[in-house]
Amino acid sequence: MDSTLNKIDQDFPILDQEVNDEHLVYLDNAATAQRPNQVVNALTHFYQTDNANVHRGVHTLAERATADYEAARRKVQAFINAPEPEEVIFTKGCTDGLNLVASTYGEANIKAGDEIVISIMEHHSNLIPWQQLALKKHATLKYIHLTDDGELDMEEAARLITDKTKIVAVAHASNVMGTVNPVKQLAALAHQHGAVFVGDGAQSVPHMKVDVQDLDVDFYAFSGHKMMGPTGIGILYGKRELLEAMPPYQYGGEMIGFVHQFESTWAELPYKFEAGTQNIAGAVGLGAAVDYLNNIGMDRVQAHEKEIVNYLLPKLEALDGITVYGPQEPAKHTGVIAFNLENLHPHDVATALDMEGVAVRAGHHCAQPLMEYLGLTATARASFYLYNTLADADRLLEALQATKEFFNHGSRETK
Amino acid sequence: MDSTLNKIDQDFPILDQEVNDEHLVYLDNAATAQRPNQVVNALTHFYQTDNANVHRGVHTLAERATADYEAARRKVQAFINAPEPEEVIFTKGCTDGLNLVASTYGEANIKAGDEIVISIMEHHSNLIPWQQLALKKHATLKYIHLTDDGELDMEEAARLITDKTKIVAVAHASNVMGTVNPVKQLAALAHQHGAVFVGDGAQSVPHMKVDVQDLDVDFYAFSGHKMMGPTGIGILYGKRELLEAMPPYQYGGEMIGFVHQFESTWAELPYKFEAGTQNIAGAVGLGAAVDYLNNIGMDRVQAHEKEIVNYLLPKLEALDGITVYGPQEPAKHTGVIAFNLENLHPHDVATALDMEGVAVRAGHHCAQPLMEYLGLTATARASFYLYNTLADADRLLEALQATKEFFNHGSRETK
Amino acid sequence: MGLEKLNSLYREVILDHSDHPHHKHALPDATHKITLKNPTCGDVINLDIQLSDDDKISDIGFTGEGCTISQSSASMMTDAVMGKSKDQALHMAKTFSDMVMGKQHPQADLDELQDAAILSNIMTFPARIKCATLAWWALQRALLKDDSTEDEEKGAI
Amino acid sequence: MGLEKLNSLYREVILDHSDHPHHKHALPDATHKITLKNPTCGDVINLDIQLSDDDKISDIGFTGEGCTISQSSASMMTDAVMGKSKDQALHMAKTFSDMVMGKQHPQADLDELQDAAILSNIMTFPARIKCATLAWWALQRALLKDDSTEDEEKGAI
Ligand SMILES: Cc1ncc(COP(=O)(O)O)c(C=O)c1O
Ligand SMILES: Cc1ncc(COP(=O)(O)O)c(C=O)c1O
Repeated sequence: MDSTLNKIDQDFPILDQEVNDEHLVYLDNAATAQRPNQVVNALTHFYQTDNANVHRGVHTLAERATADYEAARRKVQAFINAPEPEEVIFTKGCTDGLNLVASTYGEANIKAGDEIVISIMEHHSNLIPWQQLALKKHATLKYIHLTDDGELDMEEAARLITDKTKIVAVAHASNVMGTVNPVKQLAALAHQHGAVFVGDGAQSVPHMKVDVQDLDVDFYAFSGHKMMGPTGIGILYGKRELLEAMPPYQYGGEMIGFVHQFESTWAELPYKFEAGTQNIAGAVGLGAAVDYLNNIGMDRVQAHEKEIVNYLLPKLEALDGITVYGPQEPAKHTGVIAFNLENLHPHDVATALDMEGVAVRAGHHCAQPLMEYLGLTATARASFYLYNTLADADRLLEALQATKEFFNHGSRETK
Repeated sequence: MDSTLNKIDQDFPILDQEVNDEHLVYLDNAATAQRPNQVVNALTHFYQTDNANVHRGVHTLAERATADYEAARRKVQAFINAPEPEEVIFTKGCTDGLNLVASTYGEANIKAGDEIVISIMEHHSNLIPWQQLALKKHATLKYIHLTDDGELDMEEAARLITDKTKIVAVAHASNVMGTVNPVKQLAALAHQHGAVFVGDGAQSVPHMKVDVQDLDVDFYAFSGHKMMGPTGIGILYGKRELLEAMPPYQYGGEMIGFVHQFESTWAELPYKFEAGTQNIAGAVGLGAAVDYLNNIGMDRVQAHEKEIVNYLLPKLEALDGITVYGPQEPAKHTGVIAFNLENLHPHDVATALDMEGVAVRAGHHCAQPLMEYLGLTATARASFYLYNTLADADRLLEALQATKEFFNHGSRETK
Repeated sequence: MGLEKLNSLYREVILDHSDHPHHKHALPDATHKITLKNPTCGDVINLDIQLSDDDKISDIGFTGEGCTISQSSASMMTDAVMGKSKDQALHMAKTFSDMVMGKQHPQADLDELQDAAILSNIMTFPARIKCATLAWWALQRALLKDDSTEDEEKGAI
Repeated sequence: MGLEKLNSLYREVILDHSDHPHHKHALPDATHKITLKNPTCGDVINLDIQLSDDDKISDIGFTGEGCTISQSSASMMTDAVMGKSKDQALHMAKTFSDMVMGKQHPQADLDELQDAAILSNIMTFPARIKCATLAWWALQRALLKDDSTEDEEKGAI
């Protein structure tokens, strides 16, 4: 185990607490990550020294706040290797970014009869915007399904993506099955047919090195809170020529050129898409999260999670009466693992694990069409991040064992 | 002067700093307020003890985070006296809330030939959404203008608002002139003609007691950051029957009932309008800001600002070569004061004041149509809040005097 | 494991009800039928009620899927309301939903709920309150709605 | 007042230029005309350039409104480029915008800017950089654009 990574939990005081008289093991990172002191301190520092509204301001605090805000943008730009800072737009989160693309690019470019291709494993945030756009425009929504191993069926993808396709939108990594999708290949397929590719990076950017130029994605959205940044901040990357051709999304302060009573012109990128006062402190905090990740190195973050999965997955699959969804090979798996225990509803499992201090999620994970496709109503899900350890994996395994015993009348009879 | 209020500056460490070797006097509160320690501590506490994603989560942290988030909603509900918590929607900010109404209620209810009435003093955020909606729908946008004293011309309002009017949208308080508009009267006028009234509360909620039931507004939007809450959080209040009839604004996690491959149903209020992970910590911080304001009492906040304006405005108006815009009577004025010095561009004035440690804003204040109407390109603007003092008003007056002397070759010649 | 706390939720009687639910069968010709789903977890209940001419619940049955709490709650609910009048049943549903929100109630009201009263513990598991109330909401909606069938998607809680 | 710092921005020469701007008049028949506005503060410049057949700036004039910095910058710019070739003028515009962003330049380049070089101080006032560059951007756009007039709204910086 990477020994430096084992020491970082001192940066996360929230992890040092008892829950139901047990030491907390937080395995709900796919829902939201925890924030290191460095990020919280960046927020506090901003509010206590530089806070002001950005741009337009002539006074010193406004200059400092603007510099902080734009520095955060450039940190993110470098982090995802975007060509230019103007292509990095601050949003409220991944959902906001995907809706932005559907409502502006989609609204302007999708006509009746056009096709939009997504996958059956999409999170609702990368599914309903396209579904509703298709309904509104009388376009056709098509789904790429899965291979038996829980991977995207790329043969089907190649059949579905045709010259009728205008948009292909797929998650880089699944928030349920831990699958990593071949986004670069999908983007190339889309481009062959003149379509744009929208990547949902919510579960990838926090966990692996992402290079938007190498992937050649046209749009790419993700959230700050899943990569240890604050809530209420996210990023939409878009290629300049596409962003420039798009109408604005929201109207208000900062996104304008000239406003007359009956017409207006818009600001240059990125401000055209940043109407009103943005989450300035949130951006600064996201910049601090990027610094934190860079300090460790995304390769090490990924290797650390891989090590946990390599250790845990075989042991988990060996449990009696468990079903693990998604790829069964650790090598193909991110730190997100969905599973069910036989005859036990995942909500009961999650409650029981919580009694053991182990925080997992249970439900449809905002992926109802995937659940329906897999013939499930819900699953439990454990998801790991850089501060988790092999000991956490052991705690999960023990707690699952105890849960099974309890509900299989073991504990109940000894009561 | 209210002596308790004079002691609160210890809650605002940012105010205790030197800017250009002078002690900071922050008079840019209409752009954004400063945050007391109580708000920053609430953020830190949330991130270090309860942070998790809300709803759906079965584990203890998720339960605590959900309770924190919903408690913040109820604090805001009580603060503006909204009938029900479901009518209080968390947004990214005032701009987001106004765009939400224009894109959902407006989109669904405005037809060609309909009329939308706004005022000439609107901030771009309560102007361009209606302007663009009117352009898109071939509806007519009409402006209520001003009386000579910088107040809304209510006779014109009564003429403009007719049975053709479908939406009336006006700021409760101007962010340029310090005028308070008779929102209750405007809402009644709108209702007489079957129109809905949208209030922009960005400059009112932070500074006076607002009761949405007494005002009988249909929608009312404001921002957290102008009332000492975090950036990236705001509120849209809407009447239940209107919100229920509206389509969603954004699509994604949390705002759904059932999602099938080709159709979806929506969640109940308020979640229908809260797609994706919200600014959870931001909501908690806003709740802390509401507590802070309640502790002081909005009546005292308002009285404090009135006292400063009563003191400052006559002295300001007495300066040689100054023009103060908006109402000239202190009683009619909020703590927002726009002015210009003769023969001096407001940008030069703001830079000079900044050299004196006095932070004011200069520009069009996101109200270009108002500037055009007043025959101006820009003004300087000083805006006060509860931590400002009469001494701050004196510092502004002295700095203005010094600025005038400097540019009138006083200081230049003694150089 | 915080076994005491888990035991306090999953009492023997609850686990018995979920292992061997009572009245778990459909009543094809029932006078009142409803399907309710909890979108959060996918739990679904189909509730069939036979109301006699004098507005008494002469038979009741449920089918569907869900967690231990929702299944046992449905089983306990059917036990409790069997033979009761429509108004009594509605009163019990109100008592139940008040109880799980932590509101005080006369002991007589709680006694009437029979085994179901044991779910008052659910208060301390806020995320599970919906699981416990699903069956009672279905009862309420089935008895109050005008038409005898309801679109399942609309019936989401 | 932090008078030294204010003096370092508003040097005597700058105030002189803004009080008595050079070439502040229109050239109705100029070969190149442009109107540029800074939407942030409403500053506006109308720039008229007379280019001779051998691409030399034989005359130049500006009108418009703005702050001390933008007015004096326009005045100093017109002084500096008068008589220069189109290419030289473009080179100077590049030098100027690099200079105010803090990039290093050979002293000869800076000397060429004449009085305008004094605006290198603007770097330390980031909010005012746009004020200083407005005139130079207008010069650049006027010389580079194809058609001789440009829609003023499009010409916003
Ligand atoms: C009157 C008014 N309306 C709307 C806004 C927009 O608020 P925000 O930028 O926080 O979205 C402002 C703030 O500048 C304002 O002063
Ligand atoms: C794959 C995926 N896409 C999109 C989202 C939406 O992110 P957010 O809720 O932060 O907007 C999530 C997070 O739940 C996700 O996992």
